[in-house]
Amino acid sequence: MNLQPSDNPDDLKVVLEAALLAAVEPLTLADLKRMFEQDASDQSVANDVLRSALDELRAQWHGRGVELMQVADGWRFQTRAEMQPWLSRLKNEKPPRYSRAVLETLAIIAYRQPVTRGDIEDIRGVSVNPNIIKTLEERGWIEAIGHRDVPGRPALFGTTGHFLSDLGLRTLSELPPLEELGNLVTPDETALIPELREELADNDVPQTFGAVIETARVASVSEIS
Amino acid sequence: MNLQPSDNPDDLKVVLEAALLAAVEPLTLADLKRMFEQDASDQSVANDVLRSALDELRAQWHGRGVELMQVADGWRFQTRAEMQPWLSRLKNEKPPRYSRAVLETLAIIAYRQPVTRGDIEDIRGVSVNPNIIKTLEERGWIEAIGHRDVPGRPALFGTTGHFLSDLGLRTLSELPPLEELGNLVTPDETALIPELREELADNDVPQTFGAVIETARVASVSEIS
Amino acid sequence: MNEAELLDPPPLETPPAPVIKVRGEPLTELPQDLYIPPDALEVFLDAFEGPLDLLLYLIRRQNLDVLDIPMAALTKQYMAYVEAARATRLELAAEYLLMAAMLIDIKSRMLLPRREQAEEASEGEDPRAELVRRLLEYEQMKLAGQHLDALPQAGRDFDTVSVFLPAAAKRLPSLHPEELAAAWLAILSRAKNRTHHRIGRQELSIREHMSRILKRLVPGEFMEFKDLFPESSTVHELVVTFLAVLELTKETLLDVTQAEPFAPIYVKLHESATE
Repeated sequence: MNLQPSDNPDDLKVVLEAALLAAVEPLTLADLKRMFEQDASDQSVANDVLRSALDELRAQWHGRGVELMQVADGWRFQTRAEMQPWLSRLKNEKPPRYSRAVLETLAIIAYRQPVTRGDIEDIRGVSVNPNIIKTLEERGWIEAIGHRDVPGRPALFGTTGHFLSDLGLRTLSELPPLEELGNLVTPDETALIPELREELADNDVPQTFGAVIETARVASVSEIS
Repeated sequence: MNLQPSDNPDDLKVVLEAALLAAVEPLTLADLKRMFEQDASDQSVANDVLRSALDELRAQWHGRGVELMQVADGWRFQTRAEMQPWLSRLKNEKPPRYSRAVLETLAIIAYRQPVTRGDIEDIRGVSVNPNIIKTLEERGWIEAIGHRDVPGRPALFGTTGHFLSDLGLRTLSELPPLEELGNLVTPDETALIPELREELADNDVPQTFGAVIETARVASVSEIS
Repeated sequence: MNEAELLDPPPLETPPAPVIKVRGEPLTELPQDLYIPPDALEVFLDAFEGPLDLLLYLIRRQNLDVLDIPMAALTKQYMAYVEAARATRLELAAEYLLMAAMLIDIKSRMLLPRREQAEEASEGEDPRAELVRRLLEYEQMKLAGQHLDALPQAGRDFDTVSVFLPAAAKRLPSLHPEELAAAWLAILSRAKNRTHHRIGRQELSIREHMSRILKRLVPGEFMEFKDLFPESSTVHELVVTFLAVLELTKETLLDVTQAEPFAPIYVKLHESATE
């Protein structure tokens, strides 16, 4: 094999495929580009050449048990969900299923980030077991991204690129949209998620929060009386 | 995807390929067989069917950057050695460097070829570790191209075409010219013959007669004393 | 932590309910009324992620509009749970008690007569507004958690591919042509530096080369100076050959001539040497 990936698109794909198959973590375009920067020809590979090679590779793998995916952290090969019945029989231990407490905490961090542990407790109405935070940190899904400037300087948590990649997502905006619960969520409450706020702003919300409360108030009078 | 790997050889290969690509450790025939034992058809896959599927897979992967290998522990996909130059650049390690001894030996062979090991020792003033020659031979950069007709018939070494292409050169004449040779002569000596110095500086060919004499002169100082 | 999701509100698909055993008999449905068998209480409370979750359940169970919370009945039911929780799980009861206090607070404030003029201005200050907001926000996050769980997850629903990278194939050093030139020049400069501390050990060799040169020259014929230096010569040989020429000249065994500067140099055996 005498390869000239800088010049030959087929050779480029051979090298890209090998690199992506061997990589432990997703590879970014910059990672992939760096592979070719020191070639004897001293030519780099242009971004669009790389991109189209990746697109062709993805197309070539279509219909097989493994697919080339673009996720938050870059490009990677992963098995298709259809393979799981067979692949899971090779595994000795069952993958973890997260408890509701973990999932709710994760959701709050994902949709409301950055949040402190106190914010999470306010929303969930219960204290947050430190093991929950630890579980999510150890999985590499959340991380402390700063501190809120209040007494105690509590850590602010946010989700990582690894979290998105593990769920096969590229950006936070690809998270499942929040349920609107009768359009009760007012824009100011979602201030931390700009995408969502925009979506809500576009939405034709007939019932304002004030109107809702008024309804509740009127109803309560009858209840009490 | 509605797969029937127990019945359909193509489906079998799809699942085998995905399992082998995703596996962390080599998979034995028994491992692979276990994947299909609980299939709805309640049929297992015979060993010879598995084997021929694996052989076909191996053939399909021929010529790519990753190959299917049967190793002591079972079957696994692994990258081909030819991919290494590119894959190694993915890791952010500093590239290894050759020692000064290796570089100087290579320089002597490149600029003075053909030379014997004795020649190299004479020029460097120290004995040449056989490992240095071996390293360069294994890299495919030098080779014995004949023997000098003197007692012991020592091998004459020269550089290979592989050496040139690895350095991005087409011919030996593209090696960096040794024009700086003139600068090695102490200023007061060259002041006497400015024409010669100019000639040396302009010259692209490393081994002109003038350069040879100059080299000899510089080196001779040490010999005479 | 408990994975029970049997208390999810109707719009979502309910996963298989965990088995709650009461006196050995599985309890597949939650009681329709407020009575909970004492043995099941702990499991039951574990099924909720907290007071908000319980409150949400109570509201959803009774098909009540979240916005139309019947405070009196709800608070009564809630207190029953709290009493039960206190009996077995005191540490768990704290959060439920806090919620109960909040419900009672809301209820008592609503019972107080409101002044007409203040009512319009403080429309948004309905005592239940805060509770409603919290309930809805919690429910939203609870559902979001379920949606996240439904996404394909690495390691659970798919595996990432990372084929074996043979360690034997080590990274080879790269080399730039200029490094070779630098190495060569380093040899030369070192040779220069060795000037003062190297022992000359090639005298015999110079003698040998002197005789070799003499043998090559045909008496009476000129030979071009550069032809004395074989192309394959090493520096060492060049040096010795050159020194041999100088020595021969000094001993007047050799004549060296040049017609003009930079013209070819010729060597010839000295007349006397041929005699």
